[in-house]
Amino acid sequence: MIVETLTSPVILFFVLGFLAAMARSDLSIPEAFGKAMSIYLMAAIGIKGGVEVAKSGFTADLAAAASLGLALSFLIPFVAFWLLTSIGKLSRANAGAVAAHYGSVSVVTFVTAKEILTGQGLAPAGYMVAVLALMETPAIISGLYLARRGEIKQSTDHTGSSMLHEVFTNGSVVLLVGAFVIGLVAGEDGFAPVKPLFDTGFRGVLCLFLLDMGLVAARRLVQSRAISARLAMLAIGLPLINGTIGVIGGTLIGLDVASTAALGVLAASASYIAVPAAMRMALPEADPGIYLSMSLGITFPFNVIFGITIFATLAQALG
Amino acid sequence: MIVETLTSPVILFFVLGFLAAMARSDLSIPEAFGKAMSIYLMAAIGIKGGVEVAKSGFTADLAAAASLGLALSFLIPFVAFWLLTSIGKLSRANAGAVAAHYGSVSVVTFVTAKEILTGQGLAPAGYMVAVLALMETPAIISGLYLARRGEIKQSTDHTGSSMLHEVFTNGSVVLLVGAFVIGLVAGEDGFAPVKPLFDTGFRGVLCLFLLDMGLVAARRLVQSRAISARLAMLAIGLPLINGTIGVIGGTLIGLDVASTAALGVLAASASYIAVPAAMRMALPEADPGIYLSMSLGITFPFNVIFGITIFATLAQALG
Amino acid sequence: MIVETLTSPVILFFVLGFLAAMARSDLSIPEAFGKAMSIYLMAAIGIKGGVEVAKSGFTADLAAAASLGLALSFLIPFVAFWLLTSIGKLSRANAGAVAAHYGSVSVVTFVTAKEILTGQGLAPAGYMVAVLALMETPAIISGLYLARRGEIKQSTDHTGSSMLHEVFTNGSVVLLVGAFVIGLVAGEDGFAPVKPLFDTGFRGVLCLFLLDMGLVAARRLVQSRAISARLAMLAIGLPLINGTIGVIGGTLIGLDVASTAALGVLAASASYIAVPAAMRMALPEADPGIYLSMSLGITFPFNVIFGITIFATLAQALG
Amino acid sequence: MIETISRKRIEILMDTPLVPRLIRYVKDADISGWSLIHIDSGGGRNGEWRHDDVTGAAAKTILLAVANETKAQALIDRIAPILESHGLLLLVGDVEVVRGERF
Amino acid sequence: MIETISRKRIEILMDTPLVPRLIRYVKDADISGWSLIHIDSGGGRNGEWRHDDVTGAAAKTILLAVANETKAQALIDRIAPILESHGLLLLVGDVEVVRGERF
Amino acid sequence: MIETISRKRIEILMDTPLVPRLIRYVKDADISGWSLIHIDSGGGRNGEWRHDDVTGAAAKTILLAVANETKAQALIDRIAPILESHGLLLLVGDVEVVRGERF
Ligand SMILES: Nc1ncnc2c1ncn2[C@@H]1O[C@H](COP(=O)(O)O)[C@@H](O)[C@H]1O
Ligand SMILES: Nc1ncnc2c1ncn2[C@@H]1O[C@H](COP(=O)(O)O)[C@@H](O)[C@H]1O
Ligand SMILES: Nc1ncnc2c1ncn2[C@@H]1O[C@H](COP(=O)(O)O)[C@@H](O)[C@H]1O
Ligand code: NA
Ligand code: NA
Ligand code: NA
Repeated sequence: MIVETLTSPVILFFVLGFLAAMARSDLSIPEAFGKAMSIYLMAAIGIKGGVEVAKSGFTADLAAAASLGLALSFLIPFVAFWLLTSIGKLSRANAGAVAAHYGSVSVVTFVTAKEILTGQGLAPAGYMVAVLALMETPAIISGLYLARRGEIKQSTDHTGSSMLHEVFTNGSVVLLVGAFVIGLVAGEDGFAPVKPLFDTGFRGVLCLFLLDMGLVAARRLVQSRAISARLAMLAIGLPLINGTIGVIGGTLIGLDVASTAALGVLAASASYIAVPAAMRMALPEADPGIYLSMSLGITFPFNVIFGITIFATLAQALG
Repeated sequence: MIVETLTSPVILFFVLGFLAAMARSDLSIPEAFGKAMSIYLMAAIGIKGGVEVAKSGFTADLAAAASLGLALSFLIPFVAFWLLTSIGKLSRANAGAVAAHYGSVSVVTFVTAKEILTGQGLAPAGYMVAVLALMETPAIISGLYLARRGEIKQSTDHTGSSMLHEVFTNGSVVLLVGAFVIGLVAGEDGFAPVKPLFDTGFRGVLCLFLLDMGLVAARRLVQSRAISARLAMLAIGLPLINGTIGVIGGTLIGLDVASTAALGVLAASASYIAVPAAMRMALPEADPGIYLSMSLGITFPFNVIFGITIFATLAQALG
Repeated sequence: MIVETLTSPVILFFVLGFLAAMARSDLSIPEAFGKAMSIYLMAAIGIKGGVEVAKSGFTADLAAAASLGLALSFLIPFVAFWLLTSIGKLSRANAGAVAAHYGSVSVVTFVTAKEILTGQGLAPAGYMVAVLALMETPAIISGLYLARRGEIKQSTDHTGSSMLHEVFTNGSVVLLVGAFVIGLVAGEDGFAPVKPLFDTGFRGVLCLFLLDMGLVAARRLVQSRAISARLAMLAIGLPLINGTIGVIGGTLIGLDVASTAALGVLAASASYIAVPAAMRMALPEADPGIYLSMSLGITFPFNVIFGITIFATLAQALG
Repeated sequence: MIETISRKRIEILMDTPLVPRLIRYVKDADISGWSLIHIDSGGGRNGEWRHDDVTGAAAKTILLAVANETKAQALIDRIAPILESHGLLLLVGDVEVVRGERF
Repeated sequence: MIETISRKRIEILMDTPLVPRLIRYVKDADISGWSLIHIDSGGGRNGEWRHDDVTGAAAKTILLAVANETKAQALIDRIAPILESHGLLLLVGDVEVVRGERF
Repeated sequence: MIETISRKRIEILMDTPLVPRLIRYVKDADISGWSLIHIDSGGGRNGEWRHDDVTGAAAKTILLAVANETKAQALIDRIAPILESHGLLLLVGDVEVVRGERF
């Protein structure tokens, strides 16, 4: 299975980007093109997820997966925080910021997993897109709580409510949820006329987007002076632990194997869009060099190349 | 019919963008992506219109629709100017600028109408694209005439001829007309190899573009401190009046129902790309806050959500 | 055949862009969109070439074409340098810089030729993409050698090795070669899921990209104060000479007619991406106005509109 | 000859996520407006960054604000304490303006 | 040590559609060149705007021109009367340049 | 009131392909950092150019670096000889900074 994964064009384009940046090539994807692809991918998975749920209806599985996803996003930061302060020797602020990243999720990792798994006959349920959207933000609250707990309330002009507003109106959450609802409302028939764009082109766009992510991840890794060997190890250990928790949880609540694997990938993945921006605003004393190097430079490539296969295998073993 | 319209993904994405901006989400579409989609859409409708006319040939209907479109674009500003100065209490300069916007047309409104109408079995004729292109600029001349009439010639360094040059080499006019001619020359057979891009992806791209337009329209509405309740009412009244004129005209000259509805939408729509730029250059004393809030913040959403259905219903009633 | 070429939408869009810029229209393609299309086109031709070679295997033809391509890229600058100094009256530095451009290749010219030829039943072999990639850089080395030969070594802080690094990690070379290898590894089956994007949309994207190139080429031509009538003539003479050399060479080593025509086009084409940047760095005393006006303003349009047909006809006559 | 008045030209380089907060400070200092200048990339003691990073995590922006001495000082006083912790760069120069009363 | 000469550094912030007209004024003042600086967004008395607005209707740009005192004054005199009506912002600072004769 | 220190604000306009070389010079002069400002288009004695040219052949960029007098002078001395041949534009202004020790 790992061989199939590694010879899929989607992954090969990621590897190409990674190697190009490592060789210090000047290859680069214009920022606007990268953002355009990411908007396309989120709209596409959102609407396709909504159409599938419109077909299958709201099931008990959906509710169970959603609750478990929420719980994972809230709780994983506590595990991560403990490891990051004890093993990783990070300060409270830095540990809280990193923990928030690992509790939240990476949309691209999920999309890549969905494609790879589907290509191997393991298509996750449509509602997993909703679970993805639900898992994006709770971790931010846990991470901030962990970082600030016990401290004299810092003189910050971010009241809780403005922070919450920013978290819930975050562009990617709005787009994912909005497109999901559009898929629900439009249903199979309404989706048909726009299907050519959102379905046919999907895998190809994902290739080019992963090319970009490969460049970005490797450039981040090259810049990673700030992180110690311990932190580098944790950037591989944390996804293994979190993903395993996710797979066990999914199996226990009785999800199908494919959705369980997807939940494992979600738990293992670390945010590198919504959470870094939120941390930069709410925890400016935390060092972006640390959390970006770990989540983007190490965990993301690890998950895309190995993690997906690992959690799929685990889900099949337990399922 | 309004229900069908409102559950179409194309419109739902517009609503999503609108609501996201109202909730002050940070969702945003990179400028270059928005411009790219708009270039794609104009090239696609231009070439498809040309291919259709290559099939149907130059008919009397085409000539009649083109003449009526030109006349509407020239004359609507006079009606609008009168209402804007009398009811709207605007100065000559502001009224002339706003009037030019309402005489000209909105490409996106037209494209959306075409998709929605076609989806309901009411496909407008291919030559309506040519009518669209013809209607873009005459209103600019009328609007400037109305604003400047009777005044001592302002010391402006824009000679008439340089203004005319800018109007006729305006990017969107050149692209629409150019792609139309390409469609004419290439015909059905020449179009076949490029059809996959320009046809298959069209509706999906329109969804993402309307998401962007929703964001832009709502942000403009939020910024609209400059406009009074009277102006807000006119921003709904003018499209209703102009659209009705367009539908009656189309029916009188004997266009088919679908093309008549499209002509109504064109008459009702207000420019927010070519005309604002022209007004900023030629009438700098007019307040952009007024014309953008009216055309983009109010009239555009009104037309997309209600206007299309209204004028289609009217065209069917009269036709 | 020239009529077929001139009524193909691909070429018509180029002409549209060219005329729009000549008429000083403000039509413009956002930079990020242009770069995005160029990345897409390179990834697409790379991967498709790789898939074809995966099918056909590494043949003697491939090796022969590759060697001939390398030789042409190394040697054409010597011919060009001689003509540019004798007839063109250029200084060593300017002649070396221009010669490097004509030894290297233009990706867009190749892609356009491939589409036009394929549309006329003359599909070049898949390995020609590899030849294209091989021909991009050797000419840079020849051009620099010619410009610097015999001079006291200029105090430049570009050591040869850093220059070589920049040349071989050049973004377009990395992307072309990388996508080619991905196509080789993935093969027909691995390519299937991403084929819709990279194949179906290809010609349409090429249309929009050539629209952009038309604008850029004409704007460059308008800015061409620096070049004399002699240089303008050489900008047409050089592609004719180089293309003829390429076609004769291809025929002699026994390539099929279509690949021979493609090799002619490659030899005739002049770089305007990789080489200008390299010359600006390594030969700052050479005048960019000269090499860009010649390669982009004159040779590129000439090749796209006439050259492709000329070399195809020549290849058929000799083949 | 047109009369001009002296004003302060303030540039603040910051991580893009901090922009809304800094705009709040500009408004608090009663400064009449601001403009955000696009920067593509840069480098400093904390390594290099480039804007064309789809995550947006490392993007930076320059906020430009023109103000009179008093308002400029109010803004500087507000920002100085967080310069180090938030990784800001603050430059203040002199410019002459026409229409000076608006600043 | 390299010798430097004092020149004026002029920045004009304007609505993008006005750029061609302002470039004409720069040329009329016999100034040797100009550069347009990309700004992403901003705010002032007339509300906020952002560049990523597909209509382009609200985009703004900064024109940067370096010139000697005389030419700078000519440009300022030409622009000052339309500053208010066209909503321009004009800043003039001092810079030292090498190769000063070209400005 | 916050104390400020005088520093040099250096702007270098150059063809984009030359950026890596100029960054090397900035580092050689021991300057703590730099930022690249995006410019969209411009014009001078050698004609006009615009950034939205897919070939990238004519793109230009402004490098902004803040440094103390000594380091600024070192950079200027390094660049002055190639100003003409490489078509660079060099502007040096004065700014006040907080956190001045870092430059
Ligand atoms: N004090 C200021 N400093 C910097 N930019 C300003 C300032 N005032 C206005 N601007 C810019 O000029 C634009 C128009 O200003 P206004 O006419 O006041 O709305 C604003 O949107 C800003 O981009
Ligand atoms: N006086 C000036 N002020 C601002 N920018 C300039 C000036 N002169 C030249 N430039 C910029 O430098 C580039 C090259 O100038 P030149 O070498 O004169 O063609 C121009 O395209 C402008 O972007
Ligand atoms: N001396 C400087 N001149 C101009 N920009 C600087 C300078 N130092 C730092 N910067 C900018 O500020 C960012 C953060 O700097 P630092 O905190 O030193 O990593 C850099 O990436 C540059 O974009
Ligand atoms: Na996670
Ligand atoms: Na209208
Ligand atoms: Na060549």
